[in-house]
Amino acid sequence: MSGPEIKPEERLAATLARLILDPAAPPARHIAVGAASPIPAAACWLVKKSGHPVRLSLLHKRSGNPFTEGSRELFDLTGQGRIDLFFLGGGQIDGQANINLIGTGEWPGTGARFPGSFGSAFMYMMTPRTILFREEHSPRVLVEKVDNISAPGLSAPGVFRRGTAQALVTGRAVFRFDPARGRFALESAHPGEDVASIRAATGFDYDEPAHLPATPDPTPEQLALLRGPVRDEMIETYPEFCARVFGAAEKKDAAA
Amino acid sequence: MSGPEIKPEERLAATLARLILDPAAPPARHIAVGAASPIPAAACWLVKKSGHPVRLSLLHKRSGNPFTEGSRELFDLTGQGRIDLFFLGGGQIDGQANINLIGTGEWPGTGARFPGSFGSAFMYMMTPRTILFREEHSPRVLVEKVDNISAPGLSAPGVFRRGTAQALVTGRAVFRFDPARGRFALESAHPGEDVASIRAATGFDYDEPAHLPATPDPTPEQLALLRGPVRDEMIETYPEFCARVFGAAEKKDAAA
Amino acid sequence: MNPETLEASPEALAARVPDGAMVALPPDNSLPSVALAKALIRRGARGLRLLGVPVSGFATDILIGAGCVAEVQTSAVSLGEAGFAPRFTAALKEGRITVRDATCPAIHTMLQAAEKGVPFMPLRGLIGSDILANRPDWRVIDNPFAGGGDPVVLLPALSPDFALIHAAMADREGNVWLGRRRECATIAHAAKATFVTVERLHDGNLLEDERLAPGTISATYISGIALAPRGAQPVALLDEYGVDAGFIAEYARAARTEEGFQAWLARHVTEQHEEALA
Amino acid sequence: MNPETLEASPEALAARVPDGAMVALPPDNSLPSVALAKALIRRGARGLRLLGVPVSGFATDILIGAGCVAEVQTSAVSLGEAGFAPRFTAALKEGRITVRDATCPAIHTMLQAAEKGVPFMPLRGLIGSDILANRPDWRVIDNPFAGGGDPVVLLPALSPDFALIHAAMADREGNVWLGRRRECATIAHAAKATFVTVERLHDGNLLEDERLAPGTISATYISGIALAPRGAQPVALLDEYGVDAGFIAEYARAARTEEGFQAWLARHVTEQHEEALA
Repeated sequence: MSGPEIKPEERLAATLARLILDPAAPPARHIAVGAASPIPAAACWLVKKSGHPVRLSLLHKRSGNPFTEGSRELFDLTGQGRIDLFFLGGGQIDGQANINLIGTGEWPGTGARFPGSFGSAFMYMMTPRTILFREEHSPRVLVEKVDNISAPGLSAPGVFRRGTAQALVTGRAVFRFDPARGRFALESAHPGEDVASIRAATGFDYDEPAHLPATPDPTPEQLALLRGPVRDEMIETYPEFCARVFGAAEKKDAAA
Repeated sequence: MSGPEIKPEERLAATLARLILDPAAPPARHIAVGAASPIPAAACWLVKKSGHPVRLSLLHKRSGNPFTEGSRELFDLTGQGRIDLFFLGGGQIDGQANINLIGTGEWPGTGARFPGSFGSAFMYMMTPRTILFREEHSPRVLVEKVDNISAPGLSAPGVFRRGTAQALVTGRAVFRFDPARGRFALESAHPGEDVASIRAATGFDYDEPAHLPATPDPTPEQLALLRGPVRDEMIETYPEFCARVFGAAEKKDAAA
Repeated sequence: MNPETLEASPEALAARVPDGAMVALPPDNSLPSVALAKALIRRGARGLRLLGVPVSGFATDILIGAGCVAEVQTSAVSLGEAGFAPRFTAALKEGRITVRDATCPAIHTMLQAAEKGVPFMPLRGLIGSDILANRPDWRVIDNPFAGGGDPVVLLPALSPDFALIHAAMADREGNVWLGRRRECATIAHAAKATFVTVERLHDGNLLEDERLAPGTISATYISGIALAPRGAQPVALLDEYGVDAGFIAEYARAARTEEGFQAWLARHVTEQHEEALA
Repeated sequence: MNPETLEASPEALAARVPDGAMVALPPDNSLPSVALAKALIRRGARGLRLLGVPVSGFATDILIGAGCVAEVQTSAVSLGEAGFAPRFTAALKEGRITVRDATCPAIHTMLQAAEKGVPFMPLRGLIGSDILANRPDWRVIDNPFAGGGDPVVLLPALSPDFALIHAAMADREGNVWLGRRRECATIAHAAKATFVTVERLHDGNLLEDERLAPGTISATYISGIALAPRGAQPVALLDEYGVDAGFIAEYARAARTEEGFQAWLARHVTEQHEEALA
């Protein structure tokens, strides 16, 4: 173990785990996690190692990759309705939960170009629940209106869609999304943040509770799981992340 | 070798091989052969063992089955335009080269029920060349109009279609098909048959040459290939056929 | 493995297939579970709607003969070298089953549409066939990518209630290995539930082995597994055993008559099982 | 093997890819042939239209940097943990390449349509995305199987001129084994020609081995093969070698500038090869 101090990544993983297990949301029996998402992956492992019977499909996990039809299988699985929850980020995310992975300025990103939309234009609409996750929380990322829509947060009536954003988790706060109103509501702020600091860092308008709770710390049990069994599962795929967040790796990176 | 007498199956295989190699037809670089077709399979092996660089995909060949996507791959291959030639039969075949694998009487075969259409409704239209093959040559099989169309010999203008019947080979004769006229022409009769016997055995009208040639015998080289290397390739898939036509099997049936 | 995935026997899986279910079966020598078909007969299943992917064989004929079947959707029913399927033919003649004729790639296509989660998929060919004329559930549209005048068939997605497969092996995670018969993977992806009988259990995780993973269906798609050695017989299982052509020919002869079929059934399905249990 | 299938080197295969060709590449760690990308750079290929299946990585970035590329159709270009793809980003900014953005399942779907020989295939999602708004070649129709008011996207079939893949092994029949990365099979089925570099030749026929056949692409689809040991490096090849993250991070740093990239290119692609030939 790397010591008693709670790392921001550990708090975020525990926060995501709580959202995954939200009893008010549809059940998360099968969760898929994209390649560059160590914190969501840690959250999923935390749920699983806490004893909840969830199936995890971790993309680009080199050993134990669950897919035998190549990457197409994730999208087919999701099309079949077998993926209950997915995580998405965005170079920009706006107040209607639209995400932009294309770039700023004119199409296709004449300002800052982002990598591209990946499967978001499909996954966001075909998954019953999406948790939006982006560590950077700034007016640059959380904008009133995205410059380009990779995947829309809301769809016109009649357009087939299984779900949308459940929540948005950043390095500063947790927002819930209400699709009926097309609007976020601030749910909690991480340590060091308050109503004013969140408002200043957020480019879109949102609802705010009368009293803003602090995002809870991970429990000692969660910390023990994260720093032990969760780290062990993640070290092959995310060696740098594990070394930085959970302390010295005991296993060697298979790719080294 | 089983002796000097030419078996009818050997003549049919050599006849089909000649049609496969017809220089006037589009090239047959890749031929697929259905499961219950030992004579077409023998013809294809005869072409290949004669030194022509043809690729054979033999369905239901247990060893060396060429497909790794299951039986779907044959149809995908054909859809891609990679299969040049296929063989089809029919419980009924009519003068417009329609085939009926469903049954006689009302749909779905209230008279005599045949097994069903297999892939014919697709293969016949998506393959540049089809050779129709049916050993039984009788007014019961070769009818004026099929009771039910599994796959049409001709299509309306505008309907996507790569080809149709090149020829019809039976136990008595060889017919060529002219899609422009929608009509068969008798090309040759096997030994023992003549103009009158073919006419009497055929339920549809067709053109007839002034002088009717006899279907040629296989050459000694062809017979040697059929009874040697062709039999060796076929014995695993068609043990009974090989024993009956080519004489005693030297290899054991793997399934026995 | 999920504790409810591994069942004690094919009978336990058959008990989970309700009357009236749509049941997909691969053809002979492409990994149908004959063991599960026999277990369905023994449990007295009724009203099953069978789907041949893409054609039907021995397992379908014995299920029809035993009165388990209300409908067959398939591209052909045949016993291969042993000829026509006698109980299928008799039941069709007597009006005891509904037959929905298709053509092989259409069945694959309808399952692929379900696999992909799309409402339909197009297929070339078919136009001018009476199969299309007798399928009011299939549609012809004008290809929107052509300039007009290019009719193309659209087939609806088809999601069977159950796929019944016999595979070489399963691991303790519930993954199943069936090698190159990958149409079975598409059936499993499209089906609401997949039950698999296997020759044996495999030590280790099939998905962790780069040599075995390509022929594996992930446990995600598998709802139940039971051991059933020789569970494809009399049809073949990959390179593990061949088709028993003599047995099928004997069946074809016996099943020409209702009486002959019932005697065959008693001897090879009902009584044999009672002896094994005794 | 067809005598023209086995070529002496990746250079010989690269010589058969004409300027302007549409070239499909799998993403990093999913068997792109980096060896062939380097050979295309050495031959001075121009005007290539790259297709990322479904995303693009290291090989795409070096081809763009070397001036070989006119257009990229992809769902994302990224160096993974090493961040954005610097030469892609620079070329897009400077207007030297056309970028046609897609989304992963749309690329798979367009290839599956070509694999199946149909003019289009539908896909759910996409409606409301600016990707769709910027793809005049994609269409929305009203689902003919619903009662009306169910818009669904149709994507046209896409058949690349070449697929460039690095596989573990090939046999002397021209069959290629690439294990569970079966999207490569779909690319090969859809492409007009597929060139494969391999680590080694395999004795015996891959399709005759029930354990290897499920991960094999049949020679039917393969137009050229060349030996290129470590030909996927710096990205991973199944369980044979892992990604060289340090190498890619060093590349990402060097390629931030045109000068840095040119120096990297000389050292790792051009000169290294000249030394090897010397």
